Amino acid sequence: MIGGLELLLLLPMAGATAALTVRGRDGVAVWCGLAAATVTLVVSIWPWVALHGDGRVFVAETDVAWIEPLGIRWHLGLDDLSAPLVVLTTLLTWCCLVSLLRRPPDCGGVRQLVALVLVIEMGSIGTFAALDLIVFFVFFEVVLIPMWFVIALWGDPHDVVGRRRAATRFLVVTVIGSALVLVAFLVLRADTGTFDIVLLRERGVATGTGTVVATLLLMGFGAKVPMWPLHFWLPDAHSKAPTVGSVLLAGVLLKLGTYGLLRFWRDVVPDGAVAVAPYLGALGVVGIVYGALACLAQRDLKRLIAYSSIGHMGFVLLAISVLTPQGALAANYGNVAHGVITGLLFFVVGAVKDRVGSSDLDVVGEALYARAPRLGAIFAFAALASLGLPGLAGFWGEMLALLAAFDPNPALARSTYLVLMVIAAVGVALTAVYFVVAIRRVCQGVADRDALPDVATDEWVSWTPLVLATVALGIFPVLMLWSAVPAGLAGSP
Amino acid sequence: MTQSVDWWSIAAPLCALAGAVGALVVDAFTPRLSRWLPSVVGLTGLVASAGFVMASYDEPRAAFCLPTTLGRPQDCSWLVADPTLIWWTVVLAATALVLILLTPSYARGELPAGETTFLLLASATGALVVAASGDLVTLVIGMETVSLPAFALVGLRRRDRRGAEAALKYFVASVVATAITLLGVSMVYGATGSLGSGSVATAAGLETAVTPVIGVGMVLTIVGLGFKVAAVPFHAWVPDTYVGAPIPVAAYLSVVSKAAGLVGIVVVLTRFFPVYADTWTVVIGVLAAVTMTVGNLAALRQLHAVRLLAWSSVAQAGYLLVPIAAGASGDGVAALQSYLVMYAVVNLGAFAAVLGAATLGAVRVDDMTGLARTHPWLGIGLAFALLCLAGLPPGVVGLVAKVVIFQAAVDADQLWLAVVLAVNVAIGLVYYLRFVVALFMPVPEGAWEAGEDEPADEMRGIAEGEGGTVATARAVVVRPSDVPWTTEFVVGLTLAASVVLSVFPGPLFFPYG
Amino acid sequence: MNGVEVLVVGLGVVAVGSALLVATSSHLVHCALWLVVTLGSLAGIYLLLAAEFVAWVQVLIYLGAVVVLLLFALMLTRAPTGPLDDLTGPSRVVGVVVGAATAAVLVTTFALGFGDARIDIGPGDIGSAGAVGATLFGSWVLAFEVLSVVLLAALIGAIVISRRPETPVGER
Amino acid sequence: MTAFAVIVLPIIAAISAVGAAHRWERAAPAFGIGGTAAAWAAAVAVGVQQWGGADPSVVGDGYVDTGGFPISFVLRVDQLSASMLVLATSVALLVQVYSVGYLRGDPRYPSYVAFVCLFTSAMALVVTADDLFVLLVGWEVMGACSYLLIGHHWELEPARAGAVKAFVMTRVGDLGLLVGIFVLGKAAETYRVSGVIEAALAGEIGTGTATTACLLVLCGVVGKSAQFPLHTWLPDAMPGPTPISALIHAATMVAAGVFLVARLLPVFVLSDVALGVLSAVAVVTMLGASLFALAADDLKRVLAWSTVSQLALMFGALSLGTVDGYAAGVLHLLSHGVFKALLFLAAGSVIHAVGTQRLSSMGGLRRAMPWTFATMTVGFAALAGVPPLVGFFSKDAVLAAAVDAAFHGEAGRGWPVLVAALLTTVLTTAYCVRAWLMVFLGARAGQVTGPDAVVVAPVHESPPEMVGPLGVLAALGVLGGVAVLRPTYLGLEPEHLHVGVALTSIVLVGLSAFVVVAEWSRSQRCEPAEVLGPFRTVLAREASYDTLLDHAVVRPTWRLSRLTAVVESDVVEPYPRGADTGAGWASRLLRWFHDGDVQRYVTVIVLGAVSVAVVVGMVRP
Amino acid sequence: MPVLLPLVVSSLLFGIGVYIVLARRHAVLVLMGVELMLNAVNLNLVAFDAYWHDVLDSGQVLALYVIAIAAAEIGLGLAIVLLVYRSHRHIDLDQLRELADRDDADYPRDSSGVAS
Repeated sequence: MIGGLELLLLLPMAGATAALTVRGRDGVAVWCGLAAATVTLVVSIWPWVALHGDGRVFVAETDVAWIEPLGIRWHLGLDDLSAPLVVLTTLLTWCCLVSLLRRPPDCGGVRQLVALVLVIEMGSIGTFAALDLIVFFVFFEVVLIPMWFVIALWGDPHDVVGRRRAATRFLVVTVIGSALVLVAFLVLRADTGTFDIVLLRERGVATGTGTVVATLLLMGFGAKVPMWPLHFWLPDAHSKAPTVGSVLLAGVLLKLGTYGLLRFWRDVVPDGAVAVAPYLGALGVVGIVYGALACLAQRDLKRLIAYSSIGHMGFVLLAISVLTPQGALAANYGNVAHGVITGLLFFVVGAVKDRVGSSDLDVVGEALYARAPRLGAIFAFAALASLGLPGLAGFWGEMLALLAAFDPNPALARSTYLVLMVIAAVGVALTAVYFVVAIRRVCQGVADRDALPDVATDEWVSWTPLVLATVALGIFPVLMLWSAVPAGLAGSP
Repeated sequence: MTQSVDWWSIAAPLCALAGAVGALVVDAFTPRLSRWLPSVVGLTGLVASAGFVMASYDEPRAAFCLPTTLGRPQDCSWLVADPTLIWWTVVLAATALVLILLTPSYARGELPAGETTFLLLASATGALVVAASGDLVTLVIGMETVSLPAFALVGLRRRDRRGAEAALKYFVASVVATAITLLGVSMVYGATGSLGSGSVATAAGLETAVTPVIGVGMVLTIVGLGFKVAAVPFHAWVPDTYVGAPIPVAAYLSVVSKAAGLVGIVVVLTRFFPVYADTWTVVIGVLAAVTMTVGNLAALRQLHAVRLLAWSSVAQAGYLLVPIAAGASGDGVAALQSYLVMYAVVNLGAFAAVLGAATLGAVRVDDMTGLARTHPWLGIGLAFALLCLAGLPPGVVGLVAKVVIFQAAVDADQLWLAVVLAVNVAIGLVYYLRFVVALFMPVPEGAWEAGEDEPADEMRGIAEGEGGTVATARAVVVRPSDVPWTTEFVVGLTLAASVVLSVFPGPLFFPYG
Repeated sequence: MNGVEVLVVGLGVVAVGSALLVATSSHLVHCALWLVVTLGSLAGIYLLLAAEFVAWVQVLIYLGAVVVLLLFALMLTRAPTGPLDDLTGPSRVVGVVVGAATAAVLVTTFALGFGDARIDIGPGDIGSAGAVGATLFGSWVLAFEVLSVVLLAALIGAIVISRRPETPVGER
Repeated sequence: MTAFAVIVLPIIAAISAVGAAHRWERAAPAFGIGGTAAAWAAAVAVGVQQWGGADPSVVGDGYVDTGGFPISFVLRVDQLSASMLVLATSVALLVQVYSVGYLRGDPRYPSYVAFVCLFTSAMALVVTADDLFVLLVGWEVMGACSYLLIGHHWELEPARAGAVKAFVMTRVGDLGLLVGIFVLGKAAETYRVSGVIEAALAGEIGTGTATTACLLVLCGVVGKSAQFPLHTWLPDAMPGPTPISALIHAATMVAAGVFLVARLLPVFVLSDVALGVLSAVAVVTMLGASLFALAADDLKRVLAWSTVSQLALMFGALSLGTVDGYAAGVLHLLSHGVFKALLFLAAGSVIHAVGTQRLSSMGGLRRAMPWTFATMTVGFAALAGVPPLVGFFSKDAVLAAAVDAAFHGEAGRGWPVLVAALLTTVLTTAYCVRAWLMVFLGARAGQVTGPDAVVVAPVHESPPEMVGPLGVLAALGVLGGVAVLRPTYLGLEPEHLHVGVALTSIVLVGLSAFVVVAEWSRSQRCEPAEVLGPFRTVLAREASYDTLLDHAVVRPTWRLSRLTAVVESDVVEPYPRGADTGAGWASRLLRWFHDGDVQRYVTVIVLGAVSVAVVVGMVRP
Repeated sequence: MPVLLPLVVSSLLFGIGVYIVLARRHAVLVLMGVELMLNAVNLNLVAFDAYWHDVLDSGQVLALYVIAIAAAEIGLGLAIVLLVYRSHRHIDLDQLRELADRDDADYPRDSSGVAS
């Protein structure tokens, strides 16, 4: 019964075990983890390829009994929504491990860190692949404890209390949210008698129940995404987390939220969602503007990128709330694009932080172009990509989100969404502002401080895939826009 | 009209009792073997009892029935069905583990072997009786059978003033609760004119039922049982008693005694007052919410390992009450039992690991810093148990058990309770994780060697006996002795069980049939 | 209001009064003795309620055994025979309030429930030793058996707790 | 396929230039020139093919499904785009060559070359794309390149500020364009440019929709082409390297706006409102900009404002909505490309020599830099519209179209445009002559003080690789008139010189030139603009439009962001923190309560029991 | 006779018992309070038995059992009281505070299951 997906789950676990148990220097352990991650990355690509042309099917589907008495089945499968996210996960994990190869944390414990990163990868893949509500929930929870440890033990060495608080806050908020999600799932079960997503999609859910479920999911996943105003945990978590933590948190964990929302709103409760979708859209748009404004005021690079993540997630939420195939496509594209770009941003900022000891703008100083030209160039590149420059990945996500909002599901009030679209467009402008301001503040200016070591080889190795992915997704959007009508949308117009 | 004794149906408790008496006897007559023989005899009794339990599945039995004269409905003092047998299984298994945990202290002469075993098994027998009781008389006496030996067990460490204090507190609080329960029983009797489940259930539905006496009687009857469950506000004895008692006894109180209280509540509410369901679901629901909240909040700042576990067991009691608040219908009881099984396994594991740590002289969370590095077996077992209690992966078994609890609440349309539950699960994480992370922290300098340099004369002071001062007592304990294999066995067993159940949780939910 | 009622009222007054003295007296021993009075008058009420057997058992066990146990305990704990002014703790007020509240709640409950219902004792209700014994072993035998376990456990427990510790097994 | 090459070749050049830079320092110019030259060749090939009157060549058929209407990756080259391709690549090539001299020894040469190449191919993409989204891609990539190139000297504050301003302003406009594309696509049910135009011609687009769409598109155009109200970024972009200014002003960035309007003119025609707005914008801009140019003291700024006003002139022509207007606008776009490139490169040569951009510190360079003097004179003359230079004919076309519209057509738009155009002619001549005089004639101003006095003397002619392009462009400026008069390559009717209009404009030019010279000599040959008196300072401050923007937009935004920060720290943060502390205090309270007093515990038990009993007793009486 | 008569008496006794348990410090007195409460219960049971004319004498039987239970409790309770007296030399309930939920009252390290 070991299908490809079980392989995807077992490989990271094997790597983690090897990293913990293998004898010899720590480097060996990291190599073991990296090997596992590499194989996982390679394996994770084929479902995506296999899916090209038709997003309705689930590839690599396995469906066996897991908890018989409760009717919970071990049901995994990938479709147009999940396959790209799985690749994103494996790619980012790979990059993280590469970055750990030469730069183990100062406080030691690199073996455990590698193991935790791999466990996070496993949990995320499982979440994306799960087709049973409870299995989804279990994997959704799997990533929490490792991420808590990553932040609480390997986080900001200057602020032990702060990092512990940030980690706990992240955990508590997410757990409350996930409990609400669980309640939603159980309501579904009580209404339809099954935990199986495919069956739920076939049977359909009564609109009333669907609305309740959609609302609960909105609150639950909203805490994870994070949706304004539930975002308060994110900046702390990011600013305290180590680089790999930030990358995975922004690149993968936030996607768990948007993916869940999209998956269940799109496939399970499309009708019930109609009642709450405008609120989601509104909150998303508020997040866009709010995040941009907050970014303008930030004095710390990591916090700045954290708030920018809130803004970008806002676009994804807006796209989800549109409830059309176009919206689903836009949201998914936005997910992947944000994962790649923000991952790169966090890598770069982490490199800066390693070099100058802090990510505070005053400590970082000016004229990165002069002090570390390649580092500055990559930062500028990532920033431009993140502000949605056409030709790079970020553009399609935002553009399609706006386009989707321009033409929402007929069941929704179009005027509302036009307003939302306009406000979101303003947000786009503000995004451009704060990023160019940041570039001006960090990269340009007079080099009044000593030069920094420029991008090293291992950093090139771990960043290049992200750079390439950013360009590729920008120039060949067909990489992700290959399925016009994603699975399950036959029902919704 | 003398009742005939249905030996088969009471075989299981009889075996347990036989084991108890047997242990007493062999201890009296073969003192040399009293290191292990009483335990073996007791275990034999438990195993035999379990054998009878297994044998009698799928055949509900009613025994010691009253004559159906005067048109009374059928009243039986002894009702055994499959759910009952599940309760019995939990009680017997947990008792066996506790007995194994106690054994090493026999060898060290800290506890008298025969008497301890006897009291333990007698109490367990009481729990069995409660689960099967069909009328309030049997129920009340069964509860007393659980309680009285427990008082003695708590106070068994004769030279430990804290043990005595704990015993007295437990005793006073418990007898008051018992008195209230008896008052409630008397009111139920006064309101319905009967004590049998059938008659009470029927009469409660009739016009002749004297209100509000019957309602008040019902809730007052619950008090003593809620006391055993450690439901707020009947919980206050828990931390003091657990800390003062021998750790295995604390484990016993937190699992078996709690289980007895739970089954008592289920029996009373479902067998006697089904018609009052709309009332008691609310009452129990509020109790559950308050209990889990208070327990989790109070546990937030605890430093003492046992006290932390005590408060956590209060919180868990709150979770355990949720399915009852959901109406304790078929699936409700199944959910309750499934969660109880998980809780029993995991909690016993936690207590066993803490016992092992205490053997090494570590009783507080910060004493146990790095335990997972110095003693991986204990440390990992404890960490996994705590994660299961917290209900987060890798403790998947705890997670899925929580799922069924949530499901019970949701199916009963008590979303508010589900939300409270959600918040509490989150609060609980904080202290469980604090404990877990301490276990994995680097070992501080000079840990685990505490007391190496204790002067030897204090040792002699022990041998001379007369004492009972803290100083002398601590002199023994802080001398690091290695963890008994029985403790490690229990830790390993529970760890293995919880790991296996985390991968294949199916068997956990056998109560669903 | 016939004679029986008068007697019940009288005994009730005596019982409650002496109970109050138990609650307030500053002589430990007096408390024990007032307790005797209470229990005795209760036994009287049992008689008037046609529960002969219970009444005699009450006299036997309580007045006979329990109170004696209590007195022994007082002696063993070297309780002074003189008056003690600190027998009542600081939580006196709370105690009064809660106790009164309890009693009030109970009385109201009973009043609401039974109003002016009456007990009319017929010849069939006489709880003679024979009758009660019959039901005891006829209808409630299981409880009786379990009760034996309780008593045995209490016995063993009391012994094991109050026995002076012996040297550990290992050093025999 | 060749059109595709025009786009791809510069990109390859860019990548290889950066890639090879650290090995071979001549790599950058080599790759830059080579790549651009190749692109130019390809463009010319396409041009020849199209000018020959061949059908529009369509390249590629790939498309991406967005769940709505597909986005198609199709290039479509007709005569207009072919001409634009040739213009853009030619200017780019000249700029590349010129830069070799201008930026000699600049450490950032590789990135500079790369961005210029990228710029070129982006422009090529804009003019050839047959899909509005693809067009948008090129459109915004140009914006980014201009941002990066304007910020080339990022250690200078004005460069940083100018770059940010240019990027933000244009992007704000682009959002309008984006939405406009949505509307057009929904109306025409395709994003293909050709499809949209067909739909417009077939009358499938309602007036209302057309109005909305065109106004939104105008936002983008106004931003890109620096028209009022988004006009201030272009002058502020002057701190960028001068060749870049040439590129931006002549052939790429700002031209794209005019090109887009010309392209979508069939849609604009459907909506009088849109055309009206367009003409209004044009009128305001052309007058205001030329007035500002009159007062500016910065040579490049003068040229920048002139660009703005000339673009406005083109928009005015286009806004007439007639075929003549269309022809005039496009022709003026092309000729303006030629002479504005010439002017900027020449100005660059001057600045390169003098080391400052301030007119007041120039003067008397006539002899020192004869070639520059000669070529730049041609440029100014062309700009002023002196016959027989290229500018004269194209402006003549514009005026003629305006006259035609004013008298025989859309008087409502024709008259304002005509009047404004005539005034602009006067003003243009005025500032051209002024600048020309102040730069080349008169006495060399004394020792310049001030930060930008890098070199003062001695002044010498620029190297050949800079002068060469000047010569080429000057030649084009002189001979280009033929191309303007015979626009068959655009598929247009041959122009005939409109005598009346031509005479009028010549007279106007002459008059205003005379006045300026007179004033100049009256003001001791230093500053003819003094005649404006107090009005001059107003113009020099450019009507305080930036201050207005600052107060109306920029500062409020910053205030908002600070407010957000306050909200974050004082409104949002307290909730989780309060939860923390609240739980902590609850915990303390509970622990205080459990003080070991068993009687207190019992009290709780009894109280709990009694209260529950009371509640239940009341619930179930 | 009215049922309320014995019931009121029992209620008062129960209340007084509660008071004793809550307010009196001496452990033996507290035990007496418990006894009062149990006797109040018994009075209820007997009264109801008579009220219902219970042929099964459930009330009286349970009353007997309660008496037995009370005796057992007293026996064990007194043993515990003596235990406390031996270790503390007093049996004042409100003096037994070693197990209070405090950190400053730092636990002696013997509160583990292995002290002897």
